[in-house]
Amino acid sequence: MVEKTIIITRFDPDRDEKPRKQEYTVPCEDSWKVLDAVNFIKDEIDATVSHRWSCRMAVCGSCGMMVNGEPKLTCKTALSDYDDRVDIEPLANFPIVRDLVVELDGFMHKFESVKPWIIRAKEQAEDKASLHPEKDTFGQSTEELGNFKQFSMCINCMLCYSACPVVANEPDFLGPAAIALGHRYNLDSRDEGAEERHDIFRGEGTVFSCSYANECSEVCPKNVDPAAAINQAKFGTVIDWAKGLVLPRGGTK
Amino acid sequence: MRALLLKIEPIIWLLFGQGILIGTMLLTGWVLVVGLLIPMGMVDASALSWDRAHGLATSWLFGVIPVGQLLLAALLVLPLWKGAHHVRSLLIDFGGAERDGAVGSLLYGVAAVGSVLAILAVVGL
Amino acid sequence: MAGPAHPEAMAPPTPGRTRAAPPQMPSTWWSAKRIRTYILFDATGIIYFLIAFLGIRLINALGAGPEAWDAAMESLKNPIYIAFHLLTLVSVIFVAVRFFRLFPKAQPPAMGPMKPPPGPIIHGMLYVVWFGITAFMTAVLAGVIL
Amino acid sequence: MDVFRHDIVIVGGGGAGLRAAIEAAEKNPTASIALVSKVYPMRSHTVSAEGGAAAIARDDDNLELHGYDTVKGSDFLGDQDCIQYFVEQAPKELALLENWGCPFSRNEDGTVATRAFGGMTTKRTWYAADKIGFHMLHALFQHSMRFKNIVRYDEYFVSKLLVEDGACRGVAALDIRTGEYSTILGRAVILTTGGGGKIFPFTTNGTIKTGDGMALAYRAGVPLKDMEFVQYHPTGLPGTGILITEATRGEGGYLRNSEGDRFLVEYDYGVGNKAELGPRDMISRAIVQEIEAGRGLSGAYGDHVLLDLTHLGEDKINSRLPFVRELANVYIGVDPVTTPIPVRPVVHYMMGGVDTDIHGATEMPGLYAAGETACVSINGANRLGSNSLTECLVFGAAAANHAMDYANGSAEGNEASLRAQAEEEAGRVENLRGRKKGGERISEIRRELNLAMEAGFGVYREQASMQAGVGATAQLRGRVADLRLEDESKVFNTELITALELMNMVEVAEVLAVSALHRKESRGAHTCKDFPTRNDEEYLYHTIARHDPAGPRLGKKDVVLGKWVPEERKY
Ligand SMILES: Cc1cc2nc3c(=O)[nH]c(=O)nc-3n(C[C@H](O)[C@H](O)[C@H](O)COP(=O)(O)OP(=O)(O)OC[C@H]3O[C@@H](n4cnc5c(N)ncnc54)[C@H](O)[C@@H]3O)c2cc1C
Ligand code: SF4
Ligand code: F3S
Ligand code: FES
Repeated sequence: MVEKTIIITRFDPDRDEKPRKQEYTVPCEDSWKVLDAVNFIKDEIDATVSHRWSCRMAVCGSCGMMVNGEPKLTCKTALSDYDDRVDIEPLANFPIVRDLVVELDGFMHKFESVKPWIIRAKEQAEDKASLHPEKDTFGQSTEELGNFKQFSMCINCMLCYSACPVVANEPDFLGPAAIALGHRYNLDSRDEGAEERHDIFRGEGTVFSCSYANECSEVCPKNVDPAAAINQAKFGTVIDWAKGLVLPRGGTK
Repeated sequence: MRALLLKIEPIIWLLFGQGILIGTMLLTGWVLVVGLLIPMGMVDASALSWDRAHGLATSWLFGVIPVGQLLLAALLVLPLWKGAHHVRSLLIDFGGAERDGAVGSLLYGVAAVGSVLAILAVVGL
Repeated sequence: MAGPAHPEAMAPPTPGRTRAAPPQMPSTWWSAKRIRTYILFDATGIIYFLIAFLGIRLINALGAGPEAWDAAMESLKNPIYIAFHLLTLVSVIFVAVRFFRLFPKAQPPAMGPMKPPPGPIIHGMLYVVWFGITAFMTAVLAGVIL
Repeated sequence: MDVFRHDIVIVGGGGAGLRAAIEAAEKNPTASIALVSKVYPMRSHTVSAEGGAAAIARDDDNLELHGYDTVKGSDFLGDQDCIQYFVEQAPKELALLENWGCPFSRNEDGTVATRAFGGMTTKRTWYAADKIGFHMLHALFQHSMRFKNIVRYDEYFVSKLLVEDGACRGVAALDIRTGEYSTILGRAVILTTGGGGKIFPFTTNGTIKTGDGMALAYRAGVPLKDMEFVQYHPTGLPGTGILITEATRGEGGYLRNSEGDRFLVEYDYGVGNKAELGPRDMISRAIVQEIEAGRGLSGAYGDHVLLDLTHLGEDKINSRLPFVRELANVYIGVDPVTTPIPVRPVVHYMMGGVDTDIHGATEMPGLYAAGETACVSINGANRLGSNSLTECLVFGAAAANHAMDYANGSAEGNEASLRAQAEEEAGRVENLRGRKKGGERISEIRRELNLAMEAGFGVYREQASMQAGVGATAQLRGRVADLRLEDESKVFNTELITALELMNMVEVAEVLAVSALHRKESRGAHTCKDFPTRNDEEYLYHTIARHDPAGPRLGKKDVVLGKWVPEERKY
């Protein structure tokens, strides 16, 4: 057990003009994650501290915060990695709703705009009432699965958005997780929507805005490697764009 | 401005990517010899006397491919695009996104003019 | 945090239902080694710009005849040029090392029936090609071969 | 106050809620469906499920076997008509999920792979490495985004069902962002709010699993069913309670005691030759007995046994169980490739819930329930691992289907009177916000509740300790009314939400306690030391608990039997 000073960014739109910092002295167990310290403050010291969390097992993606300036999944980050002063702030590059809670809707909008679902000209299973587990599922080899598996591991924790210098400056940029998600479907052997998504990728907030800072992949707690996805998507987008020049596509969906 | 940039972004990105890849590969030897070894006297200047330099620059492969001029063109044109694109993103990273349409166009404009000059120079050999 | 990010960064499509504080950039923006590497990488763009224009000047001189060429080559002996070319060489090597590391994973996993070789192999191949081209160019330009 | 009108209101955005929303949106593309959730849907606790989802897929399997396994697993308390329907629909539902993009692991030939699971005769658990819940939730959520007629209310906390003329016609929901109440009206309401493991201190459940839906229905007069049955998962990480999936054993892992023995094989715990693949209730009891026999290990977080995966090899662990490796590494500092993982039984799942029929309909017209919050019941006294994700799909879809039919035929509610109800609820909660009067702290009451539940309703239960538990929960119900709250702010007041959740938890805990005390037999997960055997003569029925100001009022409901006659449960 050691005492640490935990500094938390406080912002209450009803009271505060702008965010301020507040310090708490917390007796920390050795095994604690950063999240445990915040929870301790909330439960035992100051119940007005607001933050999001749920699964405490690094899979729901709600507990992302800046810890000493770096975006971290706080339920996965050991408190013992830090000295006796730990600065906890809301995720960078997001509007701050309150304390450690940031605005998610901008992210959700980008997320939704890449059409993250299987797009098919014709559905695999014609008759939903009598689906057969073998006949009506798609065959997919382990290799085909492997093509996109990594990009499907994103927990939407948005750490990558906090790390990306382009996100900080270009409000239109779709950003790492959203592009990785669109690309995940493009690579899925069951999907036929790559052309459609490549058109989206070329629109506002284009994939080409990414300057391959690679910070997104450095901070990603799930090794999704969104930087890889985005830069692969650039290739795909260029190829589809070039194809479009040669044989103009009539009436895309 | 921005809308126009969006339209041509794929070409720019292609040029830029090749600027990093091919540009870097060609520049290394070029800078080493032309910029350092010869001026510092470590390689005799006669290696790039006008005759030899001009000969190399206008050499043909199999009599049909102007390989010297092609390489020179790549060496001069591609880095311009890598330069323009990277300077643009540098400026955005320092908070210039608002002016990106104008600044970006300007940078690419310079690169385009440079490319034309480079090609004229190479063709004029 | 280091300072304000773009005021509209990650803003919702319709204004949020309560007043939000504007987004901040991470404070690691200046201090982190990785970020500095990335900024330097982008900054090499300036060098690439300059070296290209310098090259254009040289080729123009080459086209203009022996005197112009010799004068141009002579001018490169100026220590300022030498320093610039040293900087360029360092930049080019830095770009190569960082870019070759990042390049393999940007390869699409499959383009139609073609599959690129595994990442480490691409990485190695890039170095081989780079060394090969550089060695060849150096030899040719320095008059060792051809 | 804002009033929103929809055809169907779904409360909860987990596996069951999203499946219901998709079904409703497909069935009637012109209907408007509200999906209300207290967290963004992809944060729902379905995300944490690891092992897999059950449905027959192989040639050596059939409906009969899946049905029998489930009935036997339930210790014959599951309703056999529901189980029949469940096993029939299961393959179709999982095939749909595959069609919607869920990245299931594959066999050599490209078909979906299945693995062995506890209490299942053969390999019938579809999996995606060891992250099925995550992939299922995200596939459903992303698929749901294509339906423009699903309107999401993210981070809205539902605290009251709006009832008019005995029928449910909407909900009152607190917009967590603004702190204001909204009235969300629908011709039918589906509750899919998940379980309430958080009433226990040591659980695999996330902090959002506070039994809200059960409490909502219960307070509105709808009975809860079989609440005494709480599943302990045999393998949780000591300290945090983070789950180490049963798939570890499905893939061939062993449980060992301090002497290194596979105790399930060495000693007779009733699981016979199934050993590690026995049902959860039996294995949890076996672990507790091992520890009581002095063959457990002790550590910083109390006694435990070991889950040994070292013989599986690094490749298999990486390809099939990568998440388990990550969890063990990060949360207990053990690499399962080289070292066995310390584990102990942990509260995992509530078999009980809102009483529904086979269609997910409750006793109250217009109110439906599905997923963990409902009790249909297919799980009876003990759920088989990997049946519940499938249950979320099957009964999520069924509930939506019937709710839509019901909604089509029913009139819209009277807006003014429903709104008045919501306003009254808003007033109640407004009084609570920043209420400095009371004396009780949230964390204190929660701690006492947790302790009482752990002491009274563990793997083994005793009349005396359960009696104490009943007393404690009843007393806490009184005290929770006297909460002291610090936070007066409107915007994102999580303290207020926690207080509302705590009230729900106390309510659910009391029902659980009273139901458990009353069942004087041992069946499935309810093991009472004073009555160590199953007693079909007297207790082969569902426990029904109704709200009463004085405390839960119990009743009975018949178990639907069928071709499988209750027999001694031996493996
Ligand atoms: C760690 C773990 C592993 C598991 N592994 C497996 C497995 O391998 N196989 C298997 O079959 N089952 C497994 N289970 C069980 C299974 O995951 C759950 O039973 C199932 O996911 C429950 O889904 P649900 O949709 O009912 O609820 P949840 O996913 O819990 O969703 C509840 C939803 O309701 C919302 N909500 C709750 N209260 C309110 C309120 N008051 N107002 C508004 N919204 C509200 C929440 O925001 C959330 O969106 C596991 C469970 C756990 C905890
Ligand atoms: S890509 Fe990684 S960092 Fe970004 S949201 Fe997904 S999991 Fe988080
Ligand atoms: S950090 Fe940003 S710039 Fe690209 S590689 Fe990642 S999105
Ligand atoms: S609490 Fe779920 S990811 Fe941290």
